[in-house]
Amino acid sequence: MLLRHTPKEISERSALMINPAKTCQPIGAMYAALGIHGCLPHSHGSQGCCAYHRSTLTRHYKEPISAATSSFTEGSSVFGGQANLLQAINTIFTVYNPEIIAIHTTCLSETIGDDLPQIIKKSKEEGNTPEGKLVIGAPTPSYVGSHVTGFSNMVKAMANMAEPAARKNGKVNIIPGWVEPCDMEEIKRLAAMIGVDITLFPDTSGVLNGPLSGEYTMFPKGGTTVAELKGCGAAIGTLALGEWCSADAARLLDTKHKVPCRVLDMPFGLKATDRFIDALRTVGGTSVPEEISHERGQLVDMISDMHQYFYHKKVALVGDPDQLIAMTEFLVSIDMCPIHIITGTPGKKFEKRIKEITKDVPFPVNVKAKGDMFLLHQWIKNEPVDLLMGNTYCKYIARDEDLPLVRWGFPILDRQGHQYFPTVGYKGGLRILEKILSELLDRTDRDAPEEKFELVF
Amino acid sequence: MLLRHTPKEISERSALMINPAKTCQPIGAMYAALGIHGCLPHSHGSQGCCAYHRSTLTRHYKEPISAATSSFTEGSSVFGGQANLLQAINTIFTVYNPEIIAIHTTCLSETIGDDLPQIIKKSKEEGNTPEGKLVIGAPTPSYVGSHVTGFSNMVKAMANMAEPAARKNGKVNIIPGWVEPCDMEEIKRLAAMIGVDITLFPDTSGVLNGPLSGEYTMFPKGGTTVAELKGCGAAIGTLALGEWCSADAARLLDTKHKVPCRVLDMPFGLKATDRFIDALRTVGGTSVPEEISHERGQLVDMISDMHQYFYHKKVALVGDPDQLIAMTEFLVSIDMCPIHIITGTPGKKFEKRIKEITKDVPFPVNVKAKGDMFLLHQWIKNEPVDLLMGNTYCKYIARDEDLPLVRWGFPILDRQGHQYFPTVGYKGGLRILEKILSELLDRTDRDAPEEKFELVF
Amino acid sequence: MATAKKKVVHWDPVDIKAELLKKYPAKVARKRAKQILINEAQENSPPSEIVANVRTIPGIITMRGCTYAGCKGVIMGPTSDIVNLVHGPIGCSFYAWLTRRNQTSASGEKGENFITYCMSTDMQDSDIIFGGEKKLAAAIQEAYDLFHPKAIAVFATCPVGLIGDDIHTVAKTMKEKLGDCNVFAFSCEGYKGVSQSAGHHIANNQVFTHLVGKSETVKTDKFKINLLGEYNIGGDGFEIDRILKKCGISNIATFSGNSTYDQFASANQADLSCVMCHRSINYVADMLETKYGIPWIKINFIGAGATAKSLRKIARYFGDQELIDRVEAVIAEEMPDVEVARLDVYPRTQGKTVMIFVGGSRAHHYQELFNEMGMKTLSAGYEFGHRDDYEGRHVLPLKVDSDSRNIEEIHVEADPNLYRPRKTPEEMQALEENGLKFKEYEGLNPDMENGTIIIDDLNQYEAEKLVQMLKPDLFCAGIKEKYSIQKLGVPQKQLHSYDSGGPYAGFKGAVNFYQEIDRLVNSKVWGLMQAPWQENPELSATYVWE
Amino acid sequence: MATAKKKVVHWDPVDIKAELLKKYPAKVARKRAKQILINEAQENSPPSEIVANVRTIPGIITMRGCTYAGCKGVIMGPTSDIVNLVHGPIGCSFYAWLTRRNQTSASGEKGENFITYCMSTDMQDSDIIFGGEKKLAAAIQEAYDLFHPKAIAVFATCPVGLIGDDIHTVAKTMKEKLGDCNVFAFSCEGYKGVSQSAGHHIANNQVFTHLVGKSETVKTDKFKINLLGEYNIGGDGFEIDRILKKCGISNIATFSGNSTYDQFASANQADLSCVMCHRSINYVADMLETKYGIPWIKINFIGAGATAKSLRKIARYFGDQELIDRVEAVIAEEMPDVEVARLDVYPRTQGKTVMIFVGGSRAHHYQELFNEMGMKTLSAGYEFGHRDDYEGRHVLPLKVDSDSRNIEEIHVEADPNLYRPRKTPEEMQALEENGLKFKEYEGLNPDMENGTIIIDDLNQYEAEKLVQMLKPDLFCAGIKEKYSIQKLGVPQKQLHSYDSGGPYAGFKGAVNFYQEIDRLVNSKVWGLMQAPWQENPELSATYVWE
Repeated sequence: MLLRHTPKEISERSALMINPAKTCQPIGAMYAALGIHGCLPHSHGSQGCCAYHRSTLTRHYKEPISAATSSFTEGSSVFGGQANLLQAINTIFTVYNPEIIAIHTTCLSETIGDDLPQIIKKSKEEGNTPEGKLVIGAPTPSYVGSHVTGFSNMVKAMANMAEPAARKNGKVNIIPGWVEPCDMEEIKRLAAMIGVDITLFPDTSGVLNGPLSGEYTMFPKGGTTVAELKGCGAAIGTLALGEWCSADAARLLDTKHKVPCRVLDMPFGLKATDRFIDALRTVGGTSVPEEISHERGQLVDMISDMHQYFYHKKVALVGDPDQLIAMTEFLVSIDMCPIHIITGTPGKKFEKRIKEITKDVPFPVNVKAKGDMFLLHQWIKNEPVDLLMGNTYCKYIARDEDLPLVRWGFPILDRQGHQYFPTVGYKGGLRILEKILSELLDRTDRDAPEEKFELVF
Repeated sequence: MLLRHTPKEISERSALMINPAKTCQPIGAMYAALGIHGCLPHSHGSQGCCAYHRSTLTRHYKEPISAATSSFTEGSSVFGGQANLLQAINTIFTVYNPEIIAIHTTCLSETIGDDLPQIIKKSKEEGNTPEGKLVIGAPTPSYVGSHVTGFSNMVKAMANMAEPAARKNGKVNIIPGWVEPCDMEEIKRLAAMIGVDITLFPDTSGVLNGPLSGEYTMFPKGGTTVAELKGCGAAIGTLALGEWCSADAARLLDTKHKVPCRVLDMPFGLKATDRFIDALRTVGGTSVPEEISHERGQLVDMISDMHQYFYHKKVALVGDPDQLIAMTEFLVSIDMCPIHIITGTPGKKFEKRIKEITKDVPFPVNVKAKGDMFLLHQWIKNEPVDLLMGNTYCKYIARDEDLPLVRWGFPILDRQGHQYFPTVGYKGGLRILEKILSELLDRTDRDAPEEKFELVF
Repeated sequence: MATAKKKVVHWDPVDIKAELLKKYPAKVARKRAKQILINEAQENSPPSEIVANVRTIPGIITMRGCTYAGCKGVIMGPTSDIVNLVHGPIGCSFYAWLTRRNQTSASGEKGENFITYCMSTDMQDSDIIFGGEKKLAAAIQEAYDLFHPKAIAVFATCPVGLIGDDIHTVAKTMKEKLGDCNVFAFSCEGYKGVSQSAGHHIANNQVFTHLVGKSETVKTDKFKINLLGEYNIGGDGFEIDRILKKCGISNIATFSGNSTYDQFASANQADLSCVMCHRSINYVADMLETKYGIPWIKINFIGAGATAKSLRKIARYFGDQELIDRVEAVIAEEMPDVEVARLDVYPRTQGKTVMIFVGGSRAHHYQELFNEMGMKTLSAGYEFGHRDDYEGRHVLPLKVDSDSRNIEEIHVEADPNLYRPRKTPEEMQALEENGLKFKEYEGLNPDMENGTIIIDDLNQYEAEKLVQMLKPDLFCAGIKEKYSIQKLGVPQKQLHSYDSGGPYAGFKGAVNFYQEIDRLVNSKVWGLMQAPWQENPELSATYVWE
Repeated sequence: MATAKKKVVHWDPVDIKAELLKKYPAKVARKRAKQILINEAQENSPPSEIVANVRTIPGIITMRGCTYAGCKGVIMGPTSDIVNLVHGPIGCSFYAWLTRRNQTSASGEKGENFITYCMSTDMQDSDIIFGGEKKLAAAIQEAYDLFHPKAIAVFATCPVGLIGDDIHTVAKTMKEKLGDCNVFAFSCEGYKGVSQSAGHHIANNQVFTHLVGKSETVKTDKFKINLLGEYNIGGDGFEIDRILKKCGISNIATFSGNSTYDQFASANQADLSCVMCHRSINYVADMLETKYGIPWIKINFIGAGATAKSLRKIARYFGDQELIDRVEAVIAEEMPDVEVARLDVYPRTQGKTVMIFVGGSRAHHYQELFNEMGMKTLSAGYEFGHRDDYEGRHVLPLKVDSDSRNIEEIHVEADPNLYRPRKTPEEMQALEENGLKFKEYEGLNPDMENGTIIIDDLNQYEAEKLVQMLKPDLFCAGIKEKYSIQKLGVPQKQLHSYDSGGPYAGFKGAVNFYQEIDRLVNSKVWGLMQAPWQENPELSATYVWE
């Protein structure tokens, strides 16, 4: 057994987290910042933070992840990190010449109390920041919230780049939340089909799923441009996908620039995508093209074709709140039974929402925010499931409990595809179903007695 | 053991085929005919043929497959099937009202010697075939070639619909060969991106991957229209993808209407797709857009990222000639080692081509046309492989020999996705690699001793 | 749920029939009119007559298959230790390769199981021109050399008859040559007859001729029966055998689910033949009686009630009190679980409606299960049934037409040595008077309600019309019909070869069926077919922001 | 292949250095200039000096990590039966969760293995404000109650030091409270020092203080060694142990690949310390000698030749003829397979070039393997090495700077009871004269060719420049560098924690490495980067039809 010390009996833990279902804010901020065109993310803290975040993102995307660090030493920790940051900004613009630097803090610089806005201002005054170049910052204390919070904070900092607008530009802001590059691409494809002119931010497509061509560029073509971000204030509205990832940025645009917003679920699965598409066509005053209805119908079709394999299968899920909410709804809508749902990110609202979505599930449902995978594993030991969905760390539970595993979420370190094939939208729904089916049916094939081995499913 | 009677020792067989790697012509003709808009395929033979073909296609696509039959009785078998066919045409136009009926023969009507063109002519004369409606026919004797031959024969019959053209219309004919509906869609997407105006035939997209919306229509939106097919003679050229599936039709257009043609491999994998794209841009006199180079680069990127898992892995493949040629080339190009390759379809050219592609493979390579899965299984028993690729029937070999299986080809009866996610083109290449990887890595995870169980691949 | 939204429709059956026929050419309409019957209460005699087992109109998209399918696919397919070799082009063998879910447990003494193998002579044009007998002989030899089976069965496909290959002589010659392998052939060319049905008959004849009575081993069990017309789809036969065993009844030969050579060969030693699928197997039942003196009764293990009833019939036949008590005990033990499952789904299934168009008996049998769930059968019919399957065996003999004429009727008479009446005429009469009917089957019609619509050889067009008019909650047919029906938003269950799941026979099977149907008629998916923008397309003037 | 196309380039090292520095701000350029060294033949003394183990310039995209990574990630991570508990916000613990491929076989007597567990106090803002000591104590208690481990190691992350949590007192208190569990802590806050290196030092000190010498069990084997600085990445340690065992040498304590509590605790009983990774572990080696009288030598099991050489050194130290013969026998037995593999790849690898920028010793060790394959190292350097790792230990002691000053140097002296010189001064001298150098390491520079470029703390920008200028066939570094290098069409191999594969140590490891490098430098993929329309974009006037 790989997790041989995990007991079935569940004991209260007040201080010890084991096998977390979250990580810290800065990595979320770094990922979000990579969704700005020509941006170099900067970690204001010790070297290790930056190294760890880059390594994790690199393993997930199998792509170069460039980010700089303030390389704090004991000295800077005592006297504050201003000197380091000023030198960093200078070095970065001189050596790497990005359009923009997106700084996030760390537990270290937050504990010290470095004043980011003041340092950024100072850097500009001292000519450290060249004309036409930009430096933004987001506070991301690692001891608050989770990687999701950090993502949200950086997205908020992007929204904060919006400039006052005399008149509306007819565009709609879409804040996709923490989804994969291909998901962002898919959202753009859908919006284009509906004929709504959008600004998507952040947008990591083209940045984190790049080609191999013999050339390396630190700042690939993709990403939301600084100009687009500055223009967000002129939008007719903002659709924020995911309360945890995207709402703050949307609401900031509302308060600061009177850009009205609506917070929707992430478009995973049929119903959440329906609401997204319907909102988009309503906001844009356009109508939904036949192709999209066709894609939708294909998803419904596969649900009906394969319903017997989904029906009443028990699922354990671990991930981030916005994703879990949409995925749980999707599973329930195809008559699967999510019975253990865990996120490491805090938020009572999460538990409430999940309970609501699963109220008609014919089995008792466990849900916990601020939980960990150790607890999820114990739940599974007490009430087994047919399927496990979560990031790569779930593979240890899956092997010990001999469970089919659909890799989903962040990070995925041991398989390919997530950066290329969207799971949002109707096509994404088809992909999710394909993955669930192949896991369930592989298991059926493996365990079938010879006389019940099936040719046709 | 599911195939418990298959011995390791290989004995010559001159008369007995066991576990075929092919089926008969008519089903290929039926599939091709479904790629014409508003077409009802018609099987001129016993009821059973039609029932069997419809069932197999239905299980593969999980979609309604409409086709009619001449319902031969003993009488018609003695006196010929003309009366049945005439009545059938009348019934079909009256009851189902298709734009066109595409008739294919069977071993029965071929053995009897029914004269299809004459009967079709008679039907028209007798007013059986309403004005503006069309009836075409293809000879598809089940005792010649294979389902691939039947597909090719029906595609040839489509090409035969082309009408003499005074002047070229600037379009390019693309004959995709026996690929999935989504593959045909993908080929159209690529052509559109390159800016070449094409006529794709047959085109089953929208026909065999339809939506569930509460409505049923026997003739969905998809398919190449009769008008388009009539216009094929005005094209500036024809790109035929696959010697076995598409060459005859292309050459017919050349001889009959002086439409020059080029036979390319099916665009599976990097190099074959390169040749297709390069041909298309050359023919069209356009240039390849950045997006396509980007998709290409993504495929090369995944090959490099995951190369260590592909390198020198032995693969056994079974399928149809055109697909096998392209797939074998793809596997070789990523340093995998296809060592057993079988098709049920006859063709010495096939063996020659495969030998040429695999000449640098560092292991002995077995290849056979007109072979069967029984032999493939014996080859595997004698020289084991790391991966098996083929249709659903391979699952029996895979379970007995405990091999990872990538489902690929026709028919796929026990998994979903093939009708929705293309395997042609660069994106298709990514999907193929994803599938190969997930099979190989699932196996690695399954078999790894605990101390070697990996988090990161 | 779709059903929730469903508007209730009231159609007069007469109008429905008219609607179904409206679009047909006159000649077609006339013919179909005789195959569409509005069921009448049985009191008004004469009960109305239906035309069945007649040719399908060319061009009609029929549900039917061919004679080969009925012979090789249905009857011989499920046998495990006989090598089935198809003589013809590759297709026919390929399409019948593992595509029916008849399960086999390799129960032959040497654990043989050839079910996963697809064997064919893969006829080429040269064979068509010069004849295929040599190739067939060679193929039989190669099969023998590879597998050394007890028996090799050869099946003819369309061209074989036309080119005049004499497969029976080839079989005979090879049988003699091989010595320890019984080789025999079936002239089941696809063009024969009008449906699979002819194939059943041909299979019955040859099995009876070449296999039955060929076993040396003597079956000594006390209560020996044959189970005829059970094909172990989804494991139905396993469940039935479980129950019979529990009751102390020995099923020595199933025709032909999970059957072995030895079972067929020993069938003559049974003391009672129990017929499940009347259509496909009654020929064998009759011949067993004529030649060996084994009486047969119609039974049905589809439905918990029907299963109990059938067990009681068998017990009554043997008349052994111990057996009778044992059967009652088993029923008493099995029924509670069934009831629990039934009462669980009942609130969700009762009042729902269904249509069933399958087989030669299944469209009848499954109504038992639906009745237990409180579901009404609005319309039903057979794909390849005959008049007796609808109206009952009292209509026999049927007049022979040009198609049935060609299907060989083999003449059987009492075996001089082996004929042994199992009961005296008096015993038989006593049992009859006690309500145990021999050689009797009442057919589908009497069990269906007044005004329901009975349709023979339903086709694609009529099915779609019916569903649109009557909006059933469930439609039962085969794989070819599944998705065109489901596109209409109505769940479809395959009841020839179940699409998935099973067993549905016996007690445990009933539970499976209740749950499967509950799943189908209550699936959320039927409520997901409309997108919000399709439900209300008009654009609300302004979007409601937060 | 990419290499096939590659144009040969001739760059003067001086120009290369200039090119690397060109773009930097003056101050940065001055500093980096001292860390980039053009290697000179060693005869011209004084050998040139390199600046190492100094701060990375803020804003530079460095390869380096932090002190916590060096302490928890590298040194303590590989231990299997000690619970590692990280005190801090969740991130630091999460990122170090199974992300290094140090393998463990759960060899502790109760089969404990905590390697798959990630434990943290998950500090929240309230803990930052009010202090986290209580939470830490509670977490230790919860870990103890759940797992009852022999020992719990606590690691501090950045904020802990700043808010002044006294983790050592908490550890001490809990150790006393729990009684049967050794609890100790590491003040390895990320901001300390200038790289992972400081963390190694801190780990060395605490392990020596809290673990070494704490075992009751007496190790009685004949030839007992400690293997210091081996982390069992990809199973290297398993292979080394296989070889040692075969030679009859007992490795009683590995620091710290697949190590157990008991191994650390018994290290003082060894008769020789063998140092693999000089940088990360030499502190312990020195302390073991000072306190217990165990001499240490530098060995290297990376490379077949190096492995043989190291085995011979150990044998020579013990001076036992039987051992010496055994070692020779093992080498004679293992080498042939290695040679076969080497000669197989050699034609495809010889003449190819490589750059190596890893670790504190690996950039040096792996050149052995590349030499065996005929591959030349064009440029190399360490991520966290010190001057002595480049120039050799004769440069010691190094002057202390403001960063190193803060890393505690613990004072150790001979243990009154346990100090026992393993050899007499005379024996030691004799061995030295026989060429067995104790406490000696010559460093990287002497082993590299004249004119090669040695760079300390190479960064993203310089790496890209180097590759573009010198176009090596292979680049070796870490995960963060992997894909930016490969985007340039040059394969990259991770040599800190191998990206995949291994073991690469010892004899079997050498074979694995030869084949892996052959795969990398000869992969077809590097020839696929250009599309046909990119290779010749111009449109041929007319397309060549058939």
